[in-house]
Amino acid sequence: MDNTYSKTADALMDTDKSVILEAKHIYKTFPGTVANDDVSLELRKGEVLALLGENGAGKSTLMNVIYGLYTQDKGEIFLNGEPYAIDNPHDAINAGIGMVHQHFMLVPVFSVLENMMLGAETTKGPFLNKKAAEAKLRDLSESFGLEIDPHAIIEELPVGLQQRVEILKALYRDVEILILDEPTAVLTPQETEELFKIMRRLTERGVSIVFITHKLKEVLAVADRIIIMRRGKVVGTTTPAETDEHGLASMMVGREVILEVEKAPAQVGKVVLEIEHLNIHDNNQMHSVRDISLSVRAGEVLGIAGVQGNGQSEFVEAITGLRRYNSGEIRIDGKRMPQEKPRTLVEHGMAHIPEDRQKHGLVLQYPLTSNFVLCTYYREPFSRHGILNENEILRNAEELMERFDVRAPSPVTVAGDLSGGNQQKVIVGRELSREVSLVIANQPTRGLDVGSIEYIHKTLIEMRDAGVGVLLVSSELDEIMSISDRIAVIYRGEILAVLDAAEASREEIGLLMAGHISE
Amino acid sequence: MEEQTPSQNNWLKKVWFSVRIPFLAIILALLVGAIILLVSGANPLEAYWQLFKGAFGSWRNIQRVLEKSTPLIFAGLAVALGFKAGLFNIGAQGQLLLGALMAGYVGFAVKGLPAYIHIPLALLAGLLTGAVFAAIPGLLRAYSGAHEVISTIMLNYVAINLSDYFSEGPWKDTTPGNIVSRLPAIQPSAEIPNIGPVPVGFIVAVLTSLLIWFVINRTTFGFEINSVGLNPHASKYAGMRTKLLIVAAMVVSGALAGVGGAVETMGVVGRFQPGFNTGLGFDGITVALLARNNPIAVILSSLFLGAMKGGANTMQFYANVPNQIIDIIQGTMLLFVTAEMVVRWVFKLRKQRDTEITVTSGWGQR
Amino acid sequence: TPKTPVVDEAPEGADVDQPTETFKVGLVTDVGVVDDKNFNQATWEGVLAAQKELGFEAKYIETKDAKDYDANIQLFVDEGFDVIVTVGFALGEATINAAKANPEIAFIGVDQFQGEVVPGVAGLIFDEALSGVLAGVLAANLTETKTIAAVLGTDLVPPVVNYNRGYVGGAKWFDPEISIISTYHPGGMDVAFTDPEWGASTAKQAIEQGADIVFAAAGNTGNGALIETAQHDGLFCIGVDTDQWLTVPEAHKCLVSSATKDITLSVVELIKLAYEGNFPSGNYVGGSSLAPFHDFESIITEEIQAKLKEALEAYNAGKIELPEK
Amino acid sequence: MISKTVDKKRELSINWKLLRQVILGLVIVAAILFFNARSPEKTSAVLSSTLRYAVPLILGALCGIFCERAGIVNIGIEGQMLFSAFLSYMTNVWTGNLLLSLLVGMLTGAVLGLFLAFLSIKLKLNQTIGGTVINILATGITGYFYQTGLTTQGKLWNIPLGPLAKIPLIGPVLFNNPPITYIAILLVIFSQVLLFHTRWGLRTRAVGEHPRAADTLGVDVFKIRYWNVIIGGVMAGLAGSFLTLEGVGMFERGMTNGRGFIALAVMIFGKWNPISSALAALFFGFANAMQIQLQFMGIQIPHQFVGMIPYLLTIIVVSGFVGRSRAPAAEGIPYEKE
Ligand SMILES: Nc1ncnc2c1ncn2[C@@H]1O[C@H](COP(=O)(O)OP(=O)(O)OP(=O)(O)O)[C@@H](O)[C@H]1O
Ligand SMILES: Nc1ncnc2c1ncn2[C@@H]1O[C@H](COP(=O)(O)OP(=O)(O)OP(=O)(O)O)[C@@H](O)[C@H]1O
Ligand SMILES: [Mg+2]
Ligand SMILES: [Mg+2]
Repeated sequence: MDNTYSKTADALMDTDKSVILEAKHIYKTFPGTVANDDVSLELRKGEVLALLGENGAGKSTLMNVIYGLYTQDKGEIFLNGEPYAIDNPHDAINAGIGMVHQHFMLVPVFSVLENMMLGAETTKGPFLNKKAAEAKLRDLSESFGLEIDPHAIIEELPVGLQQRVEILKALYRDVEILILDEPTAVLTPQETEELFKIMRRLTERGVSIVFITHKLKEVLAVADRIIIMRRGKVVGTTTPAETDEHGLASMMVGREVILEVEKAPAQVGKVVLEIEHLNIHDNNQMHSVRDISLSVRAGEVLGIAGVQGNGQSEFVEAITGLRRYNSGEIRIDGKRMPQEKPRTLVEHGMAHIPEDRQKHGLVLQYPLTSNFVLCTYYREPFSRHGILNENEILRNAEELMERFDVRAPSPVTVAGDLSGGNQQKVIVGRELSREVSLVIANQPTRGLDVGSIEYIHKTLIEMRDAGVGVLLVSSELDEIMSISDRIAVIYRGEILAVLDAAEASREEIGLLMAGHISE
Repeated sequence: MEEQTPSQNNWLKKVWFSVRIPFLAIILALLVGAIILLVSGANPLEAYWQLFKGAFGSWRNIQRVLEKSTPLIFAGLAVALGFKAGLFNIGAQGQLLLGALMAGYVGFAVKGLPAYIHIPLALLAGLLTGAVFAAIPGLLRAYSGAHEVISTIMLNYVAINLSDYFSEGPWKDTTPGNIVSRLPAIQPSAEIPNIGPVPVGFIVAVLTSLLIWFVINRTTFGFEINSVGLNPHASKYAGMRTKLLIVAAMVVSGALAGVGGAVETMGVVGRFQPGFNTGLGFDGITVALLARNNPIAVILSSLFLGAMKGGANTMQFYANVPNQIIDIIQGTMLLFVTAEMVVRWVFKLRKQRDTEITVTSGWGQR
Repeated sequence: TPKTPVVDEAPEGADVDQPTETFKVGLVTDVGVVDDKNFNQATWEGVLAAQKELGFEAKYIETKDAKDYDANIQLFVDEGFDVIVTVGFALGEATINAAKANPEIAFIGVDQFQGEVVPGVAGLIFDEALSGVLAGVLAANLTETKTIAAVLGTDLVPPVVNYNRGYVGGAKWFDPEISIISTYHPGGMDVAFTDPEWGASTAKQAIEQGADIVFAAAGNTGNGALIETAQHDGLFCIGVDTDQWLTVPEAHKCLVSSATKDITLSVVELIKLAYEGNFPSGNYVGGSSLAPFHDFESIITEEIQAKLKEALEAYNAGKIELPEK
Repeated sequence: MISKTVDKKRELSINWKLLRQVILGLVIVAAILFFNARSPEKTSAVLSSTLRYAVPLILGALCGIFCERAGIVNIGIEGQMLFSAFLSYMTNVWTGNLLLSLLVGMLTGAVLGLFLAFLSIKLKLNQTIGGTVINILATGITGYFYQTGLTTQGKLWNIPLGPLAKIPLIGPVLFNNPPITYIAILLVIFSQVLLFHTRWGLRTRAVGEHPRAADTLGVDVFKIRYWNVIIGGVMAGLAGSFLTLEGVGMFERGMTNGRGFIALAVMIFGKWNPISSALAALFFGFANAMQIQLQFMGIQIPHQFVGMIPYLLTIIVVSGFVGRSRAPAAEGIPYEKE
């Protein structure tokens, strides 16, 4: 192993902290994938262990094995030095392991309290004792400063609060080991800070934490030790003191990664997208977008920064024709657009990289050939008089796979068999290969690893340089900062400010994202 | 066999891969049927032999099998097309029934037309009726979120009541001496003829299957239907008018079922009479699943089911076996076809990716 | 153990090994089963009764799909049967077609009215209104509450309607003040006769509002009504088509009689005629009457007997007014 | 802030709903009293007929609720009812022991529930098709093995509940019934409490809404699903036994006549809630009783149109014209652990 990353004296010193959990030689395969390949890891009492790795490296899988959701093919787990069989989450909970999952594990129609109680019910006779549970929850909320209405229905809560419920849920079960799988993906920088404080409070009480994230800064800020995984293997262990962001990035990907995108100043042209006084109600008839007016010009990237759940999804859906809006006007190239007509928008040169690639972007059971013509199948040369031209469709797929470096066995492989990064490339390839004047990219790199992110950022900048207007919506501050020319901050459905990217600071935008308007 | 080129071999392999599950399911179902026959003291070999003879023992029997297969093909296509669009059209039964009723009405009430006009006209009447009746659950599904499984089950009962009403009331056969509620016999000009032992309706059904295959696999409409069935969200994103497509798929499905009913009235029964079409729409489900929604395979699975139905009475007559055994075999077959894991487990087959069938899941979701 | 579907019991001594010499009688049911406690069964019993007397080969086939009428008849034709009995009006056309093609075979069409005489076909028909009248008169005689009920199959089937017309007409003839509450099943052909729970709960609804006699003319639906009535002390019920004392033992407590058509007897007669070579063509009207009173013989007074006789005469003289439905 | 306004909204809407329900209830009670004053026998006859028609629907709907609340779609209720009706009838014929027959009926339902659960949980068979298979097999097998000429040995009788049964109107309708009717009424209350006030219910609903979330909290999704489908099967079994042991006292091929499907409609009508579903079943029962009563009164409407009413109503309800009902979110989707 590369000795740069081998244990240092510092790390060795830590060994006097007792090892509370140890996973040894874990193997876990899925059909066609080796997700964990001889992974070993140890967690010590009261430490924050960061687990870092590109997409699909096997981090979540390993944690799911430890939590009992998955059963390993080979390998053993030791708790306090004793072998401990964890066959299901029940065993894990009994062993004092709690986990906040990468995807929310909350029952949307239940109240906060019901979600707390589920699996750890307090009962009086045969009946649920909601009073006792509520009292316990209130105590917990107070002692950690995590305020929450026990009777609120989860689906009506903003994601930030849902994340809070998730953490409370783990604490409600008196954990000794807490696994946090990408908990900060949906938090503002300030909320992230809050979370770090809670983590520190927990470690002081002797709780051990496994912390998974893709954000290198966070790792450096909060971790005691860092373990890096790649392609199912542990490729190194280090500490924040020994490394920096570049070191971590190249360790993850196995090569040098350019974290900053290089770009020339924008050559701005005419306005391509104009939005005036847009108001949108969401599914529950709540106001989710209030009176937004914005414009995007040819040759620039307008970034919309904001914490997830502040109306971005509704906003993008409205401009891309997927959702009705209540009032306002949308114009492309000066022409007024009708409501709810994605096809008309496509015809007017709009490309849309949707937020949820599997829900909106692809028909997973379709081969790549069909996915590449998903928006243009009805046009020549792909069809004539309603009859498809298979040869053209195949030729198109071969060409785009080549051009956008889509790695798949063949053009007729079904999209569902591709990895997330490659799926995203199919969408990007499809959307950016036709004549477009406007690109709407919503969270285009969500959940992708640094290698894929690099590629997509480069492509977006190329489009901008070719005179296309780009609207980038992202909750990743770094992404917004690095490729936008102007930045609009959205909070609770309103645009709080539009700033020039060159002059804006991280802190300023972070505060705006949390709803603090500076003078 | 030995001099086959590798490509031929591959082709054969492919065919085998796509038919092996239904094929083995049929074998298993026949085995289960045999066990029940044995338990109840009958000789399964004799029973199946008589079943076979009853289906194919003479030209007349073959003709009957073809006649029975014809509406099954249409019903099967109707259900299969629905599945393609992500819709479970349990209502094929009701659409077929009303299609049969309307064709029966046009068949007797319109007089003095030459056959080459009257036949298409009556078929069209069945087609339109089925289409309109299927449009209701389609519209409800698209615009109000009512799940088609529940609304079509309910509409089936409505269809029965409607057809009873017309057969007893306004359109009742008033031929002197008739006491049964039914429509008058259709005009000779509306009767679909046979060519030798082959009913013309069967030929139309086969051609329709080919057409549907082409539409599903080679046209933009088929592309859209498939997309909506597989991922309605992505289809909307891609600019397809998903709600309209759901209605359209339902309408085409209903039209097919309606034609099935019309062909039944005009080619087999000769009039509309309540009780003559019982279960055809439900058999369409079995046909579609057995054919894994492939329109060409629908022809084969209809022939198979038609043969079972056609041979049942001979089996009963000569082998002394109650014909409810056919229901049991059919249910078991459906079970094995859809529960692939059982078949795989029994025959130790490996899983293949493309064999999954899509059908809708729960209701109430939008 | 399941039933043996095809009974093939030539009586002892009959030589089944020489089919050419044997007289053979076949029966094709309407859609449904031969043991339906109803006309399929009654007809089959007729065939068996004739078999017992004459000694011949008998066989039936149950129709599962209404389109198979022709095919099922053809199976018997192919096997050289001498008499083919087809049950139900729905088989009328198929029967006539087969008769025209096979003049040497005798066809008995139960419930098949013959508009014109086809050689070789005897349409066995009944006057249901007559036995309905008798049932109505009997009910009107027995009721104490002056309320009598009828639970009926569907009005899509004329014999059912005729039973009810007779029932209402007969009761009113005896006592114009009497109140008759009758109900048809709201479902179609496919459920109207196979919904015993509906029959039972409908009977109960009638009983609870004072009806003390229930006439059930609805196949198995009606059987439910009979059994329900038997649960209530001191009430009477009247069955239909055959002597239901024999088919619904659960109703013995209340079953005073049944409005019957003598399918069994008439079938025996017709088969005998065919056996003797005197087979009639055209309509053959079978008897309609009341079934024996069995355990209730004692309560049927002379007076009631006389009234029934009087009603019969009045009916034959056309003096009993029947309602439309 | 946001959650507070939501709270307020919800409270307000509940009040409106409650008010509507109270008014509707008062109107119904007033109407019953009015008719009772005019003709007590007819009123109580119609009401008991309503209840009787509703009982198998209530039990069938409870079956649906237990299955679907746990995420398993069950359109095989019809087949479960038919099968149970058949076997409890056969047991009655053979043994004459009504209690045993009832148990056999319940057990049959449970076994078919287990079968459906196995198909949909273990084999991950499409649940709608699993139910269809049960329906086809039930028709085929009961039809094949049924033989006539068998006589049952008695049926379940009314048990008047002492002085309660003497209360005018209510007494004869509610407190003088055979056992399965009482059981059905108790089961409605039991199910309501079980689903919304016990650990089992909380877990069941969680499994039907978001099985993975429940799994991560140590809830055994498969176990909960198996047991609920089996319990549901017992209810369907009771519904079937009701037909042969308590309702008619005999068996007939296909005698369920679509009651299992109407039970599904009732369940949706009642928004997957036991008490509401029971009310919906009573409503269907009332429609049926009135249809009979109208004919008794000599009022003739083409019965085909009357026959359509429950089905049309169901369509109207599922179309959301009378308040939308929302199915459990995970319904119909097989749960994959990995
Ligand atoms: N349930 C599953 N079935 C099949 N393959 C799976 C499953 N879960 C994970 N995998 C595969 O296992 C590998 C590891 O996945 P895992 O979720 O552990 O990655 P990760 O490191 O958490 O990635 P990310 O950063 O995207 O969360 C991936 O290739 C993934 O596609
Ligand atoms: N849920 C799943 N079910 C089945 N197979 C899966 C699943 N998720 C991923 N896979 C398979 O796992 C394989 C590896 O996926 P993974 O996400 O690890 O790719 P990757 O190497 O990380 O690529 P990329 O960097 O482009 O995301 C893919 O080929 C895919 O077929
Ligand atoms: Mg990946
Ligand atoms: Mg992960």
